[in-house]
Amino acid sequence: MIQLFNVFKSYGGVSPALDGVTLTIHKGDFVYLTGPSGAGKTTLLKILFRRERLDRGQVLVHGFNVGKLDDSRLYQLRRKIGVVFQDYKLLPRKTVFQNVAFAQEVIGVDRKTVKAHTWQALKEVGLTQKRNAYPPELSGGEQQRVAIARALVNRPSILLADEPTGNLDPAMAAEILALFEQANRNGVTVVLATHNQELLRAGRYPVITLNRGRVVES
Amino acid sequence: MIQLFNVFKSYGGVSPALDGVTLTIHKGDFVYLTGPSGAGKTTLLKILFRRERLDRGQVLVHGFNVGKLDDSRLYQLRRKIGVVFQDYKLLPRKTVFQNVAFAQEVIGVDRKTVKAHTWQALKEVGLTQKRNAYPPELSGGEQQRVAIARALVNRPSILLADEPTGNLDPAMAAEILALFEQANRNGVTVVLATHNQELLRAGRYPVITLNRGRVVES
Amino acid sequence: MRALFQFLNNVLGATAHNLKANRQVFLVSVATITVALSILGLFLLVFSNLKSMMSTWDRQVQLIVYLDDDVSEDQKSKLRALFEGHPEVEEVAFTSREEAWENFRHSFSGGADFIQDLDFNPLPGSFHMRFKSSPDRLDKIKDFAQVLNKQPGVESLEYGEKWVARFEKFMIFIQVFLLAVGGLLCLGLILIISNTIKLSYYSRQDEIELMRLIGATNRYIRTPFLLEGVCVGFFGAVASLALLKAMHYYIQLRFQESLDFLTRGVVIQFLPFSWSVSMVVVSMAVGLMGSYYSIHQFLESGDRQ
Amino acid sequence: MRALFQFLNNVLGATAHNLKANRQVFLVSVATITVALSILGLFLLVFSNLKSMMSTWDRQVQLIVYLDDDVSEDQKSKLRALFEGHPEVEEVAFTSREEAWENFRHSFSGGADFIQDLDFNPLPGSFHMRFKSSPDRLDKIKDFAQVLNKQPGVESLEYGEKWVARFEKFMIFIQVFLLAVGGLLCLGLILIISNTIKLSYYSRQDEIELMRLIGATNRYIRTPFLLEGVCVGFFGAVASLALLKAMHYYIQLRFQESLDFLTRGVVIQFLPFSWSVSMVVVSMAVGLMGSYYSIHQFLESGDRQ
Ligand SMILES: Nc1ncnc2c1ncn2[C@@H]1O[C@H](COP(=O)(O)OP(=O)(O)OP(=O)(O)O)[C@@H](O)[C@H]1O
Ligand SMILES: Nc1ncnc2c1ncn2[C@@H]1O[C@H](COP(=O)(O)OP(=O)(O)OP(=O)(O)O)[C@@H](O)[C@H]1O
Ligand SMILES: [Mg+2]
Ligand SMILES: [Mg+2]
Repeated sequence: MIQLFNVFKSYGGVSPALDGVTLTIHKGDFVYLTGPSGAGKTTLLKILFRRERLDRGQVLVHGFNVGKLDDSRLYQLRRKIGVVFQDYKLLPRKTVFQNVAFAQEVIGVDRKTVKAHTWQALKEVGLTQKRNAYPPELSGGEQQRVAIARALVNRPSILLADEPTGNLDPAMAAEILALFEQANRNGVTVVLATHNQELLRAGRYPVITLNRGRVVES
Repeated sequence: MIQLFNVFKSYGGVSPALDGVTLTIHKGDFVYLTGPSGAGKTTLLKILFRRERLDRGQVLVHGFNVGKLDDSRLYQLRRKIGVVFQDYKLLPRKTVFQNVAFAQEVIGVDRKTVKAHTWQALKEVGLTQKRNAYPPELSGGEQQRVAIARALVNRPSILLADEPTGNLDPAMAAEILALFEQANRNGVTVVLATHNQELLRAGRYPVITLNRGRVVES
Repeated sequence: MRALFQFLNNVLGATAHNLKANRQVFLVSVATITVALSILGLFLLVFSNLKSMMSTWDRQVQLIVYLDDDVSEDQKSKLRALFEGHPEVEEVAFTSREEAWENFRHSFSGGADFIQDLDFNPLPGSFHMRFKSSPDRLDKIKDFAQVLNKQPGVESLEYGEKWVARFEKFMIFIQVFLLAVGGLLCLGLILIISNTIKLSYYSRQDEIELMRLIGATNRYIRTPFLLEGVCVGFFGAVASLALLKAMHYYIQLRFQESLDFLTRGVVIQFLPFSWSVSMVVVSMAVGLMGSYYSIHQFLESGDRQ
Repeated sequence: MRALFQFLNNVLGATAHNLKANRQVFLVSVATITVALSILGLFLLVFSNLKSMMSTWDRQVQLIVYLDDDVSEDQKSKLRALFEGHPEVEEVAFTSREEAWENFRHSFSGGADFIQDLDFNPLPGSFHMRFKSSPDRLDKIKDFAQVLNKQPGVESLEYGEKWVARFEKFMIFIQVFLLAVGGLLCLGLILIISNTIKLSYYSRQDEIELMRLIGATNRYIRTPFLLEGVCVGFFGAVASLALLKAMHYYIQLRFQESLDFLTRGVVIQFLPFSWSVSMVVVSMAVGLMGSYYSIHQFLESGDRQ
């Protein structure tokens, strides 16, 4: 369960990036997060895995009190969360396979399991053919799919995806959405920030709309 | 005028990224480039400003024979072309203003002109307020707009934009499109690669569709 | 237990990978360390050899008691008893007038034949005493000289006061110098290694940021860098010892003879084994410090991410 | 002309900006260079002083002609004419029997009173000749000695053959040593500086890639890095000279006296001005080479972009 209560976050600019956000996302939910550019979507996601600290308010993520979480235990929170970053954050000097495997190695998964899981994840996003390519050798959409595979490979209980279809054509976007739905059926809580009107219009999942840091009733 | 004749480019994978592309874009044209992920859109743009070398074929860009262009004269071609990169390529340790100004400094524009032009470009994309922010402090859409400002600031005669609205909400995307149209009215040749169905559907401009490295008749 | 093993396995793998990925930077760093340590080692080599030479020269610090020409056997044996009874005297040697004359003539054999023609012996007999090594040896010699001066049969006394004082000042000089150079070099090495690690860090900055974001522990991130610093220190030290050994061999081969007038016959030795080991250990410690210093900085500053 | 000015302005601005942005790395590099150059400078200091001492010792290489006690004035002046006519002889000094005796007694004044008691003079008169400095001086002295040996009035000859040979071997040793150390250090410095520039490059890799993509010339990209290397070299050299000067002052103040027995009264000098300037120039050149080396690599490898 993800709970935010009156969360306030300012980067020191004229207006705060998050301005009293209160919302609840239940375990196993699938929700969209949308809103115009600069509304605070990325900021909200960043606060969930404590990439940014909040200024005021309460954030509970799967039992972790994120605001009060000690630095030395931060990694425990982060291991529960898979993130598809808006800018992917792939390592250019590792192959696709190594990029996905890396996510498991750093949390101490043993070698055999790493191999099996990585293969499985690449298969899901349709990139087994490109497993030995390096990210700069991939198209924008392929990179995005690697990022998704990496976020899913550790079987997180929460998946945060920031504009995961921004560089994908409609057909591919639908496929990727299917992947997220598959994960969601397996019990993963999914929060998907997007501008993609087609995804939103499909309208099967609740939409949280942000505007200037506030949740807009919809 | 941009002319490609039978252009072939392979990265050594199973199938070539560009496979006999022939097309002409006239001076002052505005064209869309679309196609599924991995179709070769980015590759095509890269070849135009010789970020990648072509394997076979002829590419003429505003009088430059790109395939035969000497390394030492490459910068002359690149100064004629403004590029909005798919991954922005903003410098994280320069402010928004410095990022845009930088593009002019490196080609030897004098200080006063730099200031005036930069201010003007930021105004056009609506980011004067954020001029002292650093890119990591911007939302995805804001970063995209900085990248657009930087591509426009040198008054290039060709503008290549790779998925320039991927992170923008529909309203913002429309605004940015208006910017490109404005530039186009001033005589700039615009090539815009995108998946954005709304932009494409508007249908006001010719669309070049790529698939598996080949131009698809539409 | 299995987790620890897995951790070690991954960390060692990461270190090896880093070294390979930045092979050139790594080699450059090792080379730099090698050069720096070779210079330090050269100083240590000179110093350790000076020390052993000095203990030779040290043996030459002595009190010479010249005897009256008409000293009696009785006086002589009384004096000898006095010397040998003194707790600080290590060794006493007697030179008779005849021996002194022999030595004198011998030392003038060069080109001054005229000395040989002297038909009487102008030289006195003498006792030469060596004292045990101790910091206030000179004072003890002076005190003893006071006593001896009043003894019957003693003509005059001579001791290397001036020379010893200079010698001791020179020792201080050498040590100050070595400390200064050694200190500077260690500082330099820490800087160099921390630069190396920084370089290694920069080339993997994105990787580290990502690791933190996907839940790696700080220790997991830090350890490969620390190990890398230690490796740089280790290989640098070993390479410099090899280089020094080669230099030492060369010097012995080509110049031992021509340096005799400085070394006075003492064979130039390599660094004592314990010093060599210390060099390696210190270098590894310096490597650890250098990498800790730079990595600490980075992990501190990026803590919010 | 205006374009050039604009270029210089931008490039200098970029360099200054780089230095500021990487201040810490820059300072570390300068410090490293300073340490390394200080060590090299120390060797040079020792070497330059040895050289001037050696020219003092050099003057002591001489041919001594001992005369028969019954040499006639006529023979003496013939000999003198012979010496002074020899093209290689620089200076001739005559020591009479009486002077020799005076000197001898004086040098024994230490503690051997017995010498004073001698009531006749056993020493011969002598001529001392110094020869002009030249590589085959020793051979010339030998040849001349052959001739002199047969002259009437000459009792015997003496010249410092053995000593000179050793001395010359020692000179070779010092020079080989200095060359080795200097060479190693220069290599080390190039590596250090190229590492520094690499560091500076890594921290601006994206910037450089972007510059190439938006149409900066290679020269525009390269120049700030080259200047940065030159700056590191320059500041490092100047700082090390300052450090050396301080050391020199300290040594003079505290140890000049105690080193007398080595220097034989020659005052320890600082590096000659021309050497200091050369150090700065060489260091700047080394900085240029180091940065050129690393930047060349990068620009080559990224040429396709
Ligand atoms: N540098 C490279 N090295 C090797 N292969 C590459 C490289 N760049 C692109 N490719 C491959 O070439 C093909 C075309 O890539 P390109 O980036 O041109 O696609 P795209 O049309 O831009 O796709 P997207 O819409 O996902 O950005 C892809 O299969 C990609 O993997
Ligand atoms: N690190 C930061 N420092 C300062 N300001 C920041 C930082 N990150 C974001 N901001 C500002 O906070 C606001 C919200 O940013 P955020 O990235 O959350 O928007 P977003 O909803 O993700 O937008 P987009 O759809 O364009 O990605 C923006 O105005 C942005 O400029
Ligand atoms: Mg965002
Ligand atoms: Mg693309």
